[in-house]
Amino acid sequence: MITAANLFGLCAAALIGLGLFGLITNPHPLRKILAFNIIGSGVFLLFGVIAYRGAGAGMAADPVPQALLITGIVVAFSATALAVALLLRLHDETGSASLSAEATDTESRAEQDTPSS
Amino acid sequence: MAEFLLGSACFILAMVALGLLRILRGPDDVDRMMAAQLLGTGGIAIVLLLGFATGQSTRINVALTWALLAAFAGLAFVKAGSPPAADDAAGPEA
Amino acid sequence: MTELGSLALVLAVLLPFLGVLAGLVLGGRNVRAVALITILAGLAVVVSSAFSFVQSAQPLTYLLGAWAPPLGIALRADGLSVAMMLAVAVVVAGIAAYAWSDFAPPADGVEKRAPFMYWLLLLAVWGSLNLVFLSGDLFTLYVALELLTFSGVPLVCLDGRGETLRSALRYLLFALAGSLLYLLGAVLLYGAYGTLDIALLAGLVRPGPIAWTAAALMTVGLLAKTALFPLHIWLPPAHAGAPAAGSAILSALVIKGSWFLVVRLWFDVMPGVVTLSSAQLLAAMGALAILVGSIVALRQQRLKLLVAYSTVAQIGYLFLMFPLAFDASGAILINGAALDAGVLQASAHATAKAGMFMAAGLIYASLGHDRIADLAGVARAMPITVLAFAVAGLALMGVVPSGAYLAKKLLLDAAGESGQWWWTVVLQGGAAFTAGYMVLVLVSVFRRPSVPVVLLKRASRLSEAAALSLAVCSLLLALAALGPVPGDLISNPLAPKELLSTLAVVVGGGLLAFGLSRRSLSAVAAADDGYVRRIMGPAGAVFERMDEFARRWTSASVLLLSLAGLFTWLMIKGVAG
Amino acid sequence: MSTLLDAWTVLAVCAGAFFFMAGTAGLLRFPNSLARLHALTKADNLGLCLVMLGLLPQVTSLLDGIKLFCIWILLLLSGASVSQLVARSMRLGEEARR
Amino acid sequence: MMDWLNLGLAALILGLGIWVVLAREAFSAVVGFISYGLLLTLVWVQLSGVDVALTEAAIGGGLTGALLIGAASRLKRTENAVSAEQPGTALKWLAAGLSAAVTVVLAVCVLALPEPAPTRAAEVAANIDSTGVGNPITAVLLAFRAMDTLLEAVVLVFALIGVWSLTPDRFWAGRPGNRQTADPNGILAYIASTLPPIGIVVGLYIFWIGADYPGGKFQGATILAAMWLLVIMAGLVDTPTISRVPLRMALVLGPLVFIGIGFLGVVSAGAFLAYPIDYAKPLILTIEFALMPTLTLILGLLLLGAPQRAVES
Repeated sequence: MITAANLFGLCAAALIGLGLFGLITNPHPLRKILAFNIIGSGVFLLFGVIAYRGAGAGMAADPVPQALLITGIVVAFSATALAVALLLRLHDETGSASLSAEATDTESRAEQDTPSS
Repeated sequence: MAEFLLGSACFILAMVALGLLRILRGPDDVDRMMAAQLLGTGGIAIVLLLGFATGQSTRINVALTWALLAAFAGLAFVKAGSPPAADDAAGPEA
Repeated sequence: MTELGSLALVLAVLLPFLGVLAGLVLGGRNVRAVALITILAGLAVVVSSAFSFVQSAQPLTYLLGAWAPPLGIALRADGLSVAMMLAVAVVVAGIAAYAWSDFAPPADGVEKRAPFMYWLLLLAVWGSLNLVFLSGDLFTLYVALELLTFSGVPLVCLDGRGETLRSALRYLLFALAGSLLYLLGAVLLYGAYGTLDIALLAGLVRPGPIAWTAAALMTVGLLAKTALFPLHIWLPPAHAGAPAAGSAILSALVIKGSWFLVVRLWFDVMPGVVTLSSAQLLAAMGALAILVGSIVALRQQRLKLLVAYSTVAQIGYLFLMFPLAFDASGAILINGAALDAGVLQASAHATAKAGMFMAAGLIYASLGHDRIADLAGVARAMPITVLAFAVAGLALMGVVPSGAYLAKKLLLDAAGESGQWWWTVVLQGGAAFTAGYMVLVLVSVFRRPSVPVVLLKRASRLSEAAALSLAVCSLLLALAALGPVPGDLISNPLAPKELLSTLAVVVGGGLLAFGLSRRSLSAVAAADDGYVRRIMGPAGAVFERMDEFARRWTSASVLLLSLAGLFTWLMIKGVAG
Repeated sequence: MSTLLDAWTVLAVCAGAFFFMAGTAGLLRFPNSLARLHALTKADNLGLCLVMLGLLPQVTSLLDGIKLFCIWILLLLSGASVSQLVARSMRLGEEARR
Repeated sequence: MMDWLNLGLAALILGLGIWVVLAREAFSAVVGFISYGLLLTLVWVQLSGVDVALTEAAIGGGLTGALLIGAASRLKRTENAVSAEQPGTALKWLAAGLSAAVTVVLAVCVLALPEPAPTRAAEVAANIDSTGVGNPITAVLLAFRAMDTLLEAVVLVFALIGVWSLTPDRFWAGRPGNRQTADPNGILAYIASTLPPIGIVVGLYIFWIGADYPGGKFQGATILAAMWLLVIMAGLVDTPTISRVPLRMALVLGPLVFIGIGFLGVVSAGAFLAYPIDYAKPLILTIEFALMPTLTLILGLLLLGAPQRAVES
């Protein structure tokens, strides 16, 4: 049967693709943040598999990638927190959570004289 | 023994997986959250069984952390999911 | 190698971070003073590390914790990183001077959000950039990239308007996607070679499925963060919406971080994996960026958006050097004149673009708007600011002796040598476009106003001086860079040949501006809408449509993945063919 | 002795697994949310309790035993209060809908 | 049997991933994501990454879940408007095709990973004694690659600065979150006063054993942060005022001590972040100890978000 490393490695590949699909097609920013987390966990899982394959010298796995993974998870969490805070503020400010301002294109926005400096 | 513990872990995982169908079916957010809670408890059982099956007792700590944080997530859900009236009912404080 | 001289590398990274921590504790009243002290100390550190680099005449290395890679992490400073660190330090100092009065500590002693945050973020960007330039480890570089993103994004929406919040969120999400792709590539490299150290990887990496995938993913991830066309989804609104002192940081500094990493990746980590054809693709994106960015810039009606789109075009320039840096056989990237040109261009652009955004910001602040059509009379009202804008524009156009000029010259030589004549066309044409939007703005500001210009407030002397000095820096950069470059590369700027070519560029640019801009350049031309405009106008609109399409989320991310595929294919083909 | 303890483990873990099954069945088959909540919280807490009791003889150190006990207490505490709160918010939600 | 378990886990994770991406409502997607994070913990256990499993259980399922679920309930009303912006079918298929291509390419890479796998385990094993700690991951995090851990703390500080920069001007120097007013005799208050004592002990325990067994400052701090937030949620204590100097000092304490000990290394051990041979373990513990309050506060504050109300006078 397929080894655990290959199984979870392939699972990671699938998760990354899945997350990318969600990131591209889902219009809601919160869903994009979720998709970002799915991609992130896929990348981490792949790294975990690489650590697992590197078992040796009396260790059950290569400790370097595992240590990096912990740092990576923290960084991803900080990114999520920042993105969520930004999204909530956008919602409070505009009442909408839409990412696209394409309805009002660059030029029509240019006409409005909004203070920005 | 290890084989038996592993087998029960598999069985509980299968049960949890079935329970997760509730996430698909809903119909309410509450039902979905219940399925997640089932996963919480079942998952702890699985971690413990796996830990004892492989003889690595450090894995108990994972279950311990999990238990604490699952409770936290569950309460956060109740807080987020309950209508704002639930908060006001208690009346403002200080 | 852990002697005191290279301890400056550690300090270059940690001083700004210490400044952030100290500023956070000492609060809004003292944060500006903390920033000033940090910047002065940081300048000293950067200069001293440059000195020890020149003295030792070889890359500096610092082993953190005395653990050598692959177990530990090394900081490394080669010529590239030292040059970029110096340029960034100068720009940071200039930006700080510019923002000095805008973000003054509150008079009543009560901490205010915007000034407090601004100084913290400026220092944060600086430290993160130094880390990008110095780190020798791909994972540390990932953390550095995220640090850069986290400190860049809040600058976009410092004013807290809905529109800028939206741009900031788009920026954050796209940049996060980019860094995940980068991390994915790094993870694959560790899986294949068991190390993340750049120097060790350079000796290990061989073309193969993992190396190709990693190279493609990391490259496009970084390009998304750099906002190279067509992945510039977040740049124009973000850079135009931020306060001018913030736009200067974003435009001059932040995007250089991920650009620098592309350079590191291609030249230092996998020079044997990337191929000439993939470099051609990179430069083609650059050329497209110049074309679309410039034309859309010409069609803007607001000054800050114009400058933002000119940044889109200028980013394109930074990628033209890649195919020209291959050795004669076209097999491998070499650390030669083309790379020097790239670094020079990056420094020139950093200084000039900072100066330009500052000038635009001053005009905005003084008039209360930045509609290009209504800038008549500004030249008389704000001569120094307009001078700074013009000098920055000249520097970007590449007149002698600007850094961009020298870079262009080096690239033209490289193009001639390797027979890639088409990049000559792009290089020359790009200058004409730059001239175009300069002419557009300058004609506007020099026009006689129908009503006298009323300034809402007078720009501070220090801000004007900062904008002008950075612009002049860029204009004189070639002289400063002469050290490593032979002197005959610089000709007398007043020699007839140079004057003539500058004139040709300006006239060409003027024609482009006349043809493509939405507004007419003068009242006379408006009355007579000649057929030049009738043909070129719609053409310009087509480019605008292109830009709009590329800036939609779905199309941008689809383009991102397609480009990754294209890069992979070109690299595989390079080996197969 | 050890076979006796092992037999206890097998017995208790099997019983625990059975309660997990019951909980899942309840979660899937019961008609409304409140009933499902009942079924679930009782059954899976009991299941976990039994698994824990079953594993107790396998413990090698006192600390591990305390930890097992701790986990169970934690779950009892949080499970009970979360389900209580969920039930209340469900009721309030229904009242609000009326 | 282990194979079946792994297979089941992989299938479940994929299924939940699909649910998270495709679910119609954000709220149910987030619930799926919490379960997904918990299952991932099991995978980490299977991949011999107990340290990672602890982190994932604390962060993936716990904190991220709570963060996202709060956001989902606040954004519920925007969903219909935004989901009207769905891309066209052709673009969707194109995106699906490209994502599938990425998966295929990555799968090829996974299968092409070299055998035997390159590993640093031997070097870590050879050098771990000089660090004085027994947990190889702690040795990597606080000795061999201590810079990354220092930068991780800086990342958290920067993220918090970023979140705070989103404060509306009128609330600057105020408090994040709404004042929670739960019934003081209610269940929430009850659980919030019984759970934290246990949680704090567990958190400190996880932190303490981190030197020699899986665990460490980060996982411990996450548990402590969760307990703090629990008490806030129950309305037992209010969120802190972000302008208070003691708070800000606690926020920078960890990184400052870290950097300080790093420079001590320049003098006493010849390099930044190097430890004198006999003092490695006490210094590492000092750093971890100083990082605990910083990490706890920042994690909690990141979850609380930007200030939303001015200080009551």
